[in-house]
Amino acid sequence: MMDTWLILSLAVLSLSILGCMYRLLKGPSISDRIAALDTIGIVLLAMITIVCAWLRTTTYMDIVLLIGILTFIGTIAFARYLERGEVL
Amino acid sequence: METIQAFGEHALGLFILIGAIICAISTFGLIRLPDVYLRSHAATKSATLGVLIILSGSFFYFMFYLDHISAKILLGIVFVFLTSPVAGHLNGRAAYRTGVPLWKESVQDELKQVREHIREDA
Amino acid sequence: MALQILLNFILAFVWMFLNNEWSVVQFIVGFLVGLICLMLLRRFWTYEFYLYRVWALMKLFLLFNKELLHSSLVVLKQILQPKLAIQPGIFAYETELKSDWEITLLACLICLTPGTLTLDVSDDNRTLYIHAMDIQDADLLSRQIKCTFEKAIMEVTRT
Amino acid sequence: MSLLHMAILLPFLYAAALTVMRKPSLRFHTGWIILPIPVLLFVYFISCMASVQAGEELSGSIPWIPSLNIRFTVFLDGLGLLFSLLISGIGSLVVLYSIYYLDRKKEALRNFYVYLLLFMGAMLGVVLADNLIILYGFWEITSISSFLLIAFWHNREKSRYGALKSMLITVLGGLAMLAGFVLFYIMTGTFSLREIINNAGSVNDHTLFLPALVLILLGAFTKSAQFPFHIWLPDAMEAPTPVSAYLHSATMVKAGLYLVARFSPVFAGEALWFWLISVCGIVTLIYGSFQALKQTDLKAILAFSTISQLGLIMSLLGLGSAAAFYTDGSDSVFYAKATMAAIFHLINHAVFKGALFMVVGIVDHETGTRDIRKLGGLLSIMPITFTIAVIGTFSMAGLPPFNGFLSKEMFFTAVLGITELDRFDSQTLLRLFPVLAWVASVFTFGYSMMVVFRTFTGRPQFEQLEKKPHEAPIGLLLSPVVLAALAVVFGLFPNLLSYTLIEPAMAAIHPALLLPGDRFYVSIHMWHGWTPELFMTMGVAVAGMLIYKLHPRLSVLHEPLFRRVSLNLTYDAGIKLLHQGSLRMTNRYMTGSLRHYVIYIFVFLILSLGWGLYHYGAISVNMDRFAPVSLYEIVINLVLILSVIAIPFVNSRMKAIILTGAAGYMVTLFFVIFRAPDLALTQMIVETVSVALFLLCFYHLPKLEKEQTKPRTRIVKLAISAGVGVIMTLVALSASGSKLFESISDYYLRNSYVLAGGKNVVNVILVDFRGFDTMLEIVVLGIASLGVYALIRLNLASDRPEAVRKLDFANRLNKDRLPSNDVILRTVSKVAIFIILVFAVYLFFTGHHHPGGGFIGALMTAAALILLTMAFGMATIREVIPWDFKRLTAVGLLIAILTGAGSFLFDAPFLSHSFGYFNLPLLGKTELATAVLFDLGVYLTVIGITMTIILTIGRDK
Amino acid sequence: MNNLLVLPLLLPLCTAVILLFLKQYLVIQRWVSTVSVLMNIAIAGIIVMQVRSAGIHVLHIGGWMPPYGIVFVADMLSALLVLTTSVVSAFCLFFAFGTIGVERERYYFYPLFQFLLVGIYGSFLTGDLFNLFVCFEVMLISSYALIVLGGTRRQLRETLKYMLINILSSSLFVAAVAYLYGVVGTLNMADLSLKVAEAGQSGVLNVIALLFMIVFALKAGLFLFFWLPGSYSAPPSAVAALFAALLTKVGIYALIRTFTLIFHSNPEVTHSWLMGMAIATMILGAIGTVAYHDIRQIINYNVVVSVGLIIMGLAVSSEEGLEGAVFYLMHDMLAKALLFLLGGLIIQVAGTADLRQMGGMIRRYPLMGAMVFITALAIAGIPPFSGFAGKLLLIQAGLREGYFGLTAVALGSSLIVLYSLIRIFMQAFWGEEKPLQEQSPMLNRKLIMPSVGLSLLVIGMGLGSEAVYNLVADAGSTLILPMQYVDAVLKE
Amino acid sequence: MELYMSMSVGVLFMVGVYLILSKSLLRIILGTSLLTHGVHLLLLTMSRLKTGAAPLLGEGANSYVDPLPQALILTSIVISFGVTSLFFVLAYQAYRKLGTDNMDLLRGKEDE
Ligand code: NA
Ligand code: NA
Repeated sequence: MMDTWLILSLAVLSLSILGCMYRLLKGPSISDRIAALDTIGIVLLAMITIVCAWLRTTTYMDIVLLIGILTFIGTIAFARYLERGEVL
Repeated sequence: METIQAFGEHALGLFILIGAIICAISTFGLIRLPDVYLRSHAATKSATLGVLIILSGSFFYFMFYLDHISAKILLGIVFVFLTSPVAGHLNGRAAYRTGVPLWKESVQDELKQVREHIREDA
Repeated sequence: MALQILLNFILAFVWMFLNNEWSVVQFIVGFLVGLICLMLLRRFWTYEFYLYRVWALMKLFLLFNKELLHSSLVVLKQILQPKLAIQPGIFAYETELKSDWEITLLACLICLTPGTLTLDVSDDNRTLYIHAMDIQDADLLSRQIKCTFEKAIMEVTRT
Repeated sequence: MSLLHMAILLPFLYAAALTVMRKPSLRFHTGWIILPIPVLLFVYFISCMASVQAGEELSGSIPWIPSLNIRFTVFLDGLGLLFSLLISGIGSLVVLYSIYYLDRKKEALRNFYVYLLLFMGAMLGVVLADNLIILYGFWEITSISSFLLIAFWHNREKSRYGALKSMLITVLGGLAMLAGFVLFYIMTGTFSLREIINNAGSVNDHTLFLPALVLILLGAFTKSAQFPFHIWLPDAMEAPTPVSAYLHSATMVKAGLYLVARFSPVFAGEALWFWLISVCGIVTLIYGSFQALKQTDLKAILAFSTISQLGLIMSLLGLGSAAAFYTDGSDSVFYAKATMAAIFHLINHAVFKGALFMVVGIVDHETGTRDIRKLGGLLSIMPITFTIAVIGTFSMAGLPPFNGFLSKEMFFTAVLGITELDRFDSQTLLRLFPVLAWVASVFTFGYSMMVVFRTFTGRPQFEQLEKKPHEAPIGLLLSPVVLAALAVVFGLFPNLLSYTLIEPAMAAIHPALLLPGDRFYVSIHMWHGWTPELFMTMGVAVAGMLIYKLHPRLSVLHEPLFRRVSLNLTYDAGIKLLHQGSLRMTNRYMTGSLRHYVIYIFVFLILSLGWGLYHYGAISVNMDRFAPVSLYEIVINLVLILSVIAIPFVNSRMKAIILTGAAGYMVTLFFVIFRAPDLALTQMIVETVSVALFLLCFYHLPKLEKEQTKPRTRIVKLAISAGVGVIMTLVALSASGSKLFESISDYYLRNSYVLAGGKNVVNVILVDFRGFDTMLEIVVLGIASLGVYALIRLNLASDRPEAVRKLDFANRLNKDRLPSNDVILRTVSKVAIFIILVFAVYLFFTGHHHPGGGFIGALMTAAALILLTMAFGMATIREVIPWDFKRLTAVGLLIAILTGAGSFLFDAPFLSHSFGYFNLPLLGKTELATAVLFDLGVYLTVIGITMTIILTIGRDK
Repeated sequence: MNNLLVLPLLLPLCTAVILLFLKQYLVIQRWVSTVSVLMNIAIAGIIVMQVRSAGIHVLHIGGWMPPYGIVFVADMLSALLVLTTSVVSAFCLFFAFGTIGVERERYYFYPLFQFLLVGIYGSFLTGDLFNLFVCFEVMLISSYALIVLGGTRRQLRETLKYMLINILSSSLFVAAVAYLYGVVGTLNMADLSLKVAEAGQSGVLNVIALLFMIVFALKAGLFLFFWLPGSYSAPPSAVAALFAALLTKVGIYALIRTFTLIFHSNPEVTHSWLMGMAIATMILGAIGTVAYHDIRQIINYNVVVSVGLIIMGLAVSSEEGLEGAVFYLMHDMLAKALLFLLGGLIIQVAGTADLRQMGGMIRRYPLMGAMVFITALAIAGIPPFSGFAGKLLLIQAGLREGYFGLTAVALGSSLIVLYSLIRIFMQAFWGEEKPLQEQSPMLNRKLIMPSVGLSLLVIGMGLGSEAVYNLVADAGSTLILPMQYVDAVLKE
Repeated sequence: MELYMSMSVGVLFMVGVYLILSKSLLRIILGTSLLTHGVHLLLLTMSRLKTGAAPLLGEGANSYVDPLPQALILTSIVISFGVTSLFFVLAYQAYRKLGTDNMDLLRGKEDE
């Protein structure tokens, strides 16, 4: 019965990823895209957590953290690149 | 006991679903709101809330129903807490500095004069 | 304060050593024992017992959660309203906070609460430029922040 | 190593010594130190004469590639001796002549003599070799040395032209000949000439026999300048005259004749052989003699004369092969007389033509021209030269009492005799032979007279000459005098040659006609009575004189034979076509356009694999064992397919990159679904980094333009890509539908923990079972980082770019570039960095049992370092981590390698790992594995690489 | 177990890593590189001798038995190619000392050089199909780095194409490995041989064989050679020589290996494709050799022609043909290296690659001229130089098996090749002397010595063909009977 | 499942090839990365899909999926990562120096 909730949540989250994709592709400013990308990352992180709960395994938990880290670093990198034209 | 367990499961499931719905609504804001700063409000932070709810729900689910205290989820929560404001801040700043305009119905911009002032000094 | 924490840890290890049992349980027990000792003799220290700070931190956390929930609902409501009835804008916020940690904490909390976003920090760390979603009264907003977050932070960081 | 070997190798060794030696002094002519060689050789071969005459055969053998039946086997029989004497004898005279002909101060004498010695040795090799491959080798060397000699004065355009032409044609023939030899080898299993000859007749029915015949003849005809391959010879006259005398009249051009004579025992009796040789020879004879009439350059006349004389000898060899049609002795002997004539004329031609070339050389040398229109009246000034010329030309024209007369008579006998041949239906054709022979002789007479009388008699016109003519110095006259004398001697006493040379040579050509121990009884006489031949000769003289007299007025002689098509023009056009055509053709498909190349490749792929699938009925989709599908998998599939298909349609760079990234993340999802956590982790990081790199590297590129393509191009693109997609799908389906064997992977699942001590099987495969792959994989990464570093840092100054595009993205968007206060980022990073680092170390250590491992751990570590750099700047990272990351890479690689090589110490195979469980203080029972050490190497390497790449790119501003 | 087999790879690998620590010390870098290549010649020599005396050698890396672990296998073919590679690489290295320039040296030329060798040796020695892919990648990525090292415009442009084509072919390679694994479930080449033979090489296996053919043909420059002429004219000549001598040969080796060991049961299919491609390669290559006045293009197309010639031996697939292929392969490695070194010298001396602007160099550079001439003869297969025995074997095989057209093309192409190279000699060395860039009367000895050494080898290999042939015959007999290889690897 | 996976592989190859046939360097590079994805999915498809748990023995499952293709894919991912990074940087430098990203303009006849 938990599975029903989880799959329902997954479906809702997929919808929100679609929404983010719209903003990602639409823009218009680069900051918009970065924000969208950031959101995608975080939602993805949530999705994988739910998948873990659904599969009843912690095997993919590393990915959760990984996505968190990558999203963070990615967003910072893009923002800095946008602001200064360089990352480092 | 079993009823409690079943109830708890439903409660956690609902909790997680609420998180997901919050995420969905923020994404809707991401589509709907008129300028990048406003979208930033909606998206990044509301989504953060939703995700945090989902993560904690999962954490408790693992803890109570799968007998596993997932330190990784906790760490994930901490990390999201820690980093998402920074990301939002930097992105907003970058947007502002690269000249992304505010929504035409914005009422005030106190940063504008300051920056122009600094520019003149420089 | 750091010294107190360190001492607490050392006491936990001493406890384990005395019990000759190296396990998590013993560590926790030892830590609690040390904590109690420290608390009992808290007047012995020149500055206050570190649990107060921990308590303040908890308070800050709860406050933040409250604000987070509250303003999230506000923003979600705005989003779902058929017509946008908001007046966004950027206002400058003078803070009394000094250290990097304090400023960062404040800025992050502001960022995390929906409806406000720290856009920039002045070079002297004294002014935060905040984008707000609905800026009916900038002073009111400033005062709100000052009373809630800034105060709570000060309770954590200052005596 | 026999003396014969020595004889062949001597010139080569001498040439090598000459090359290595210091430059010979200018005080005496280099020729003097060369001269002893041919003389010595001549003496040696003369000394062999007696034993050869007695029917003995000198031979010797050195193994070269015995496993391939290639032995440096040489033998000396009558035919070989005849040629060896020609080579060494004429060689001696030519060297002597060249000493006076070539100026020791102006010419590159050393080169000249080296080439000449090379030729001499090679030519001896050709005529003495028993092994066909050795023969072929020397054959090619003669072509090459001829090439070098023709172009001796390589400043002249015409020399180079002639050299190249001669080489192309003769090497072409050589290659054909080689193919013929190989065919023989395939038929007989031997390369030995003598074995082939001894077993002659055994392979005549083989299907390869006639092809071999034609191929070998092709070699002979090109070398001996037979029509239509003769065109190189006139141009070869650009060589210094001694070379023309030696190579292009006396010896090298006769190699073809040698080959035909040599193979006569094998091929004689084949109608094709008879016809090809006889007809080709007679055509060459008449064509050459006619062309000679039309020339004005003395050397050109002699060149065409040589062509025609070679044709004469060739046709005689062909006629002589008719002997093999008969088993009856007398008939055979009757036709074999043609062979005798051929041999005799071969000697005679060498003698008088050698003399004539030398005469022309003298005239050229003394007057500075060879044009008969400018010459005349030299008789009074150069009486000795004139005498030699008279002897030579009269001999060539076939006048008594010179040697040419005798062989010409014998030629007439042969052509008359062949009309009696009743083997073929084509009697008419055979009757043409005497007619053609007579006409050609008339022409020969005509040009012979021209050579001598146009030059030496008539009105002197010295004022047209470049220098004032004198009689040649005695040294220059020595050689032609000897040759002229021989022409007379052989004319008067032909039987000097009969027993010594001609009989043994004939024995070599017609071994079947002789009983063991028997010999041909050759006797040549001046007077045979009033025979038809004599009348023919008289007719030749009359008609020839007429032609000579009428020559200036015969306009036909001054017109090109064929105005439109001539063989030379064909050759030139051929070469031109070769260049232009190949340029046009190559440029047509080698466009330099990557797209075209890719199109070729994929079209080929579609065609070949499509053909394969169709031809083998390989499309057998067996779905029984396919895994079940669930809805969400289909959804992911759809999302993947949709995002991929959308990519070509978007026209913004950003969108294209993002869609590609989306596809990458979908692949990550597949990895999750299909139970591949390690893959998911890795793909996730790699995809992110790739997307980031993409954006970094491509942001400054111009706006993605909509591809302006014609509909046709688009259809082609679409067809090709769809083809590839369909093919890959079909093969995938048939491959997964036709699993023939169980995979080996059960072994890993069973043994990963037991034998390698790890529970994450993928990781164990990576660091242990297939650790070698991983070692090389990090090497690949290491090289990539070096490449990136060098690519960005090293820009050779010689190549200043004109179109450097600045990365002025920041300037474009943010004109003010005001300083920013990064306090928030910095403060948070202080915490985040350590979280990431700890996570990285965790991933590294847990990798052997859980998802993770050195590679992922390292990328996480690098992520932490990047965050550090972004938050605190380059200076900080240089301060915090003061080492060079390229060195870190090296250290990591070294650790990995040394871990592998450590097994050498235990005498175990490279990269053997061991593990064990140890009780450690604090940690308790702990597993220690060398695999972890190896993984540490991976970890360090990957950190080093990632940081090198990122810092290099980051600093490139 | 015979750890010796991994040394040819390990030594350059260690050398490269050590060189990374010596970035600033160019002199030491040179010495270390020299010692390394010389040692590798010795190691390769020992391997050849061991294989000669004791047959095929196998090393189970990590101690894992095949088909589960990766094996290194040295049969005579591998051993000979390793030996030839080590020799050629030494000469190219010595040439690089004088020509490559301090800048490139400082930016990791020597480590990259050694890394390239790692990939090449690995490709020759590995007995595992996927490991072959990995070794290829090591080789390729080093080649990318080497080809672009210096970053001139031409280099950048051509490297783009070179890299892209190779990325394509690498993708196809992995796809082919995937298909094969999907069908037979193993990666060890000996095991593959056994299983493919057991399955009768039918149906989809033939298609997979064709895919492998395409992949390796791309690497070898067999018919799909379009990338080659451009890429090889971009880098400095020491690198181009290395590429011409070694890189395509690895592709050829892979073709020979896969089609004699794995896909040999159905020769009328695969081998007729190979034959068609060989013919096309020889014809197109020969046409290319005479199309241009640019020395680089001429010698590049020469590389193409020889690929066709070697594959002819594989296509004929008789023992004689394979022997010819191996023999000619070894010769071609030496001769192409020599040709490219000489080409480089000419271009350096003349300051241009355009033949029309050269002339009369024989006066100042007679030795160079002589070497160019000898190289031309050797490449055209004129005895007694190194190319002859191989060509003879190829022709014999072609004629014996009745492939007359193929043989005719081979012979014709060697004539054109001779013509194209003699043209270089004639136009650059003969004729009126034209202004040269280098005015020194004698070239620096450092520059000319490697070419001299290689020339002597080309002559020596020709004269000593018997000794070489004995080794080659060993290789041929193993290739024609793949069970020897399979037994050596799988039965321990 | 193999059917759908094969189709996905086919689509990845198709679009990858289509992009590689473009003029723009960016599209070409995107094409190669699609090709790489296709190849990796292909390798994955060639293992027995979903026949067991992830190959982590600690999980104690009854059966596991084929670990070997995973290891191969991992190696291939890492290698393509290295190659791709070099390629990016090359493209970047090439654009800076050659001034175009249109491969049709980089035929190489212009400076010969
Ligand atoms: Na020229
Ligand atoms: Na010239």
